[in-house]
Amino acid sequence: MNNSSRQIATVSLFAALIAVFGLIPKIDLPLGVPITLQTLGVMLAGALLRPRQAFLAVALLLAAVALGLPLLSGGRGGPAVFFAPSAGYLIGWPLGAWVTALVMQALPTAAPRRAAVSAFFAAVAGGLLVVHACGVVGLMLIAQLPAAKALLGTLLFVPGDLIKAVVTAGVVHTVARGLPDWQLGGGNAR
Amino acid sequence: MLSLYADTPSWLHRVPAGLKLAALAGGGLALALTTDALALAVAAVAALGLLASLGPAGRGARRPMTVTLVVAALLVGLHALLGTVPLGLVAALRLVCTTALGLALTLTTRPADLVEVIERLLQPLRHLGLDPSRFALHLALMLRYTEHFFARWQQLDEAHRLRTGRPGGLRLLAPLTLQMLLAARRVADTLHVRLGR
Amino acid sequence: MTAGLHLSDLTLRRGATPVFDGLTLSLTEPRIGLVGDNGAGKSSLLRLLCGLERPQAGRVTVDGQALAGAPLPPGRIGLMFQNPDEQIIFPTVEEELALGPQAAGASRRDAQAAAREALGRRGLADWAPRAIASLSHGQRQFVCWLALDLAAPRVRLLDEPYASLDLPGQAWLREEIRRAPAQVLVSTHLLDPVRDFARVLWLERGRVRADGPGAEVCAAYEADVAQRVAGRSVRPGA
Amino acid sequence: MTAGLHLSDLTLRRGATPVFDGLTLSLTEPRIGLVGDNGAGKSSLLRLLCGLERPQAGRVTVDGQALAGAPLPPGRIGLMFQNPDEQIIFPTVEEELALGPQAAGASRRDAQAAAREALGRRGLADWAPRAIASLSHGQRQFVCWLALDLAAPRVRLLDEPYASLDLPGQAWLREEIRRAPAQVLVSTHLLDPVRDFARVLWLERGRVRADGPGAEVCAAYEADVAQRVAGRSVRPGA
Ligand SMILES: Nc1ncnc2c1ncn2[C@@H]1O[C@H](COP(=O)(O)OP(=O)(O)OP(=O)(O)O)[C@@H](O)[C@H]1O
Ligand SMILES: Nc1ncnc2c1ncn2[C@@H]1O[C@H](COP(=O)(O)OP(=O)(O)OP(=O)(O)O)[C@@H](O)[C@H]1O
Ligand SMILES: O=C(O)CCCC[C@@H]1SC[C@@H]2NC(=O)N[C@@H]21
Ligand SMILES: [Mg+2]
Ligand SMILES: [Mg+2]
Repeated sequence: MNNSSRQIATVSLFAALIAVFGLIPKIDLPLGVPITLQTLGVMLAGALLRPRQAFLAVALLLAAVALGLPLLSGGRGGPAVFFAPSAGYLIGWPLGAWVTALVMQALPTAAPRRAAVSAFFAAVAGGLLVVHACGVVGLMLIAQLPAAKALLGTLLFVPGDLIKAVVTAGVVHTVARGLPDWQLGGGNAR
Repeated sequence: MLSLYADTPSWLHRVPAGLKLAALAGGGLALALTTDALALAVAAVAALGLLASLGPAGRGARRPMTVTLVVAALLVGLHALLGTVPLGLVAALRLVCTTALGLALTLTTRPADLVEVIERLLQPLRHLGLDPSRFALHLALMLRYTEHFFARWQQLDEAHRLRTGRPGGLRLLAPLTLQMLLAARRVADTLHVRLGR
Repeated sequence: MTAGLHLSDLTLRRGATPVFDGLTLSLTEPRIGLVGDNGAGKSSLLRLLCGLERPQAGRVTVDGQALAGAPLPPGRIGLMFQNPDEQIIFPTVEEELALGPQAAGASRRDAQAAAREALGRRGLADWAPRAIASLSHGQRQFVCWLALDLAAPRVRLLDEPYASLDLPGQAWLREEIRRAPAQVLVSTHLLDPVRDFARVLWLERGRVRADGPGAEVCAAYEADVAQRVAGRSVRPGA
Repeated sequence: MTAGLHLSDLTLRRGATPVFDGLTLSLTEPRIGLVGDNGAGKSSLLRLLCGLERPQAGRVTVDGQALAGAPLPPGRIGLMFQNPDEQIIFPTVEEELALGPQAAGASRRDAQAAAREALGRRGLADWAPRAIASLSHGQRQFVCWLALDLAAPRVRLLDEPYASLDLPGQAWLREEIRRAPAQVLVSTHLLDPVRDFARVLWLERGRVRADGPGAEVCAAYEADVAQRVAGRSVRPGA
């Protein structure tokens, strides 16, 4: 099977997945950074794709957003979103997906249960730690928050993001059973 | 793949895709910048009116729109608990507007037309070494998958309700992801065989 | 109470396509066949009967109870979809089959045991842990029948169940249908399995063109097709 | 250069399932049928031939050119999928049909004109703007054939194209296949359409059980099925 069509099909699929999670509305926090389900899409891309594909999937979504398509939660889009307080997190998404996939590759995925546990840790490493690190830097630079405040603020999202990592593990568990030839950590090779 | 595109003709089908996209992008920006609940309420009524004006072609919007309205109501309720009703109202109205506008676009525009517009917009990027047609294919597929997600979710939910008497709810998230991965494989197969990509 | 399925003065449009216009039918025989050209309305009729389509006018009753949007409890009426991929929800055969018993109140364990037992009885014990995606098309159709059989509804609607089955599988399904303790409606393009049914309906563009014993109706339909093919007035799936 | 399709010493596993083990075949006849039980490997063989499956060992050549991962140009070999929903990408009939000519380099306008022309020639001009989702299953199968015909590859692989077609549609497709200026391989559970083929292969668990003139091979397969059904040794879709 040819890689180019595989690549195109999966990268656009996961960009769409993140977009779909954007239809489930965000919860606005006073910080100017919403709680959104889209990070679940970022984690899933990382857990199910190869690092390059995962990065590209999120980047494709962000490119479409930049072009003005209203694909961020709450129906936001356009270049303006990259100058909002949450911009740091946004930039962190593709990196987070990439790191998640890298960690996934390094962890065992042979049995469905193993794969699920690995997915949880990979999602925490990439989808949580990396994204939040970028987010905190963004808050400091754009919202002019002091580091301590920014760190405290980002803690608000941790419980939700941990739940998302658990959901990611559940989905990976299902995929490992339903599509045994989906190479977890190795991406969509057959 | 499944789609929401309605083949019942409506007046909006005849409006060029570029115009609709520009309107959506402009509208989206305006909505994002507005924090005035009254203005947003007027916009929401207008957007719902737009959907209604599609007549039978708007039928496919009923279910996603109902879901959105319920969610919007929940959102306001949540903010009421936090004591931030105005913030919740703004978010809810924005959600209703953008969903309605987005649905109006997908129901009345063939993705091919939409992607053609974007491909034309991106032509200048050719000088930077980016291949607009490849990017356009990605975008086209992404938009198709978004619809497919919805239609597929409806199908799964239909099967679940029929077989158990209950809606599937969140239990369908993992099966749906699996179905979507399968769909991606099939699309890849089709692209491979039919386009030689 | 009028037992069986009744449609009265039913009008159905799907999107822009008018499908039925004032259809009235009483379906009470234990085995009923449904034949007719592509697009005649066979699937639409089955979907109506289990509440998946809502008519614009008229009413459907199942054992005297009107179908009003909400689906009936699953023990009542079940559908085997034309396309197995529309019916199948879960990733493995065992989980998929367990859904019916679970919906009827069995615990997860018991339901899965019932699923394995049903597979074992048919010599398919090794299918239990298999991923649905790794089955061939015809194999997935078997799974759909087994799932329906395990849910054991009193009325079973089968939408072209023979379409992708191999010859032994067709013989096997005919036998399963013969033995099923339920009312069974089968839509099919393969006429042999319904020729011995007491009643077959021939649908044509949303109307009942013929209604009678299987042998007669199938022969009439075949004669009509032969004439159209000979006259080259075949326009695919109009 | 050896024209036609050649497989030599081919081994294919799909997931954990061994499908072929050392299969060698030369497919050069203009019309070839493929019959056999569910899970015998018919779809897998067709997928191999168009490069969708990569064998673990052995090679496939098309007109002397080895299939090695990279796809052939679309004018060379085309596949009609067993499930129409797997093949169809676009939401309307016109766009779906236009894909083939577009891939061959036609402009969007020309491709859509070609699509409309092909529909018109078959008396289906009104289908052009219809949403695929609003077509019945059999109607979608027609669209798949038309799409393949418009792309006009030199080799056409059809995976159970008759499965959901009505009787007139079956006659129509047989006629279209008869006339197609291409090599055609058809996998099918409906034996009549391949009985008059010069060559039919009967696959059984990944091996060629019989290979010869259609009438003979179909009769042999039917006799075997009859025997198995009589002996109740039917295990569905093993
Ligand atoms: N989802 C839909 N939306 C709109 N129209 C539809 C839809 N599904 C089917 N139709 C139309 O309704 C009519 C009846 O379709 P139906 O699927 O009931 O036919 P069928 O007899 O089952 O055909 P087949 O033998 O091909 O399965 C057809 O004209 C079809 O085009
Ligand atoms: N995606 C897959 N992953 C793993 N195994 C598969 C996959 N698809 C098919 N198989 C297995 O490969 C074998 C051959 O399947 P194939 O689909 O080629 O059969 P077929 O002859 O086309 O059957 P049918 O008549 O039911 O369509 C079967 O045992 C099947 O279970
Ligand atoms: O929509 C945006 O503008 C970006 C939102 C970023 C939200 C961040 S991502 C990590 C953390 N988890 C959440 O649920 N929200 C924040
Ligand atoms: Mg049908
Ligand atoms: Mg097959």
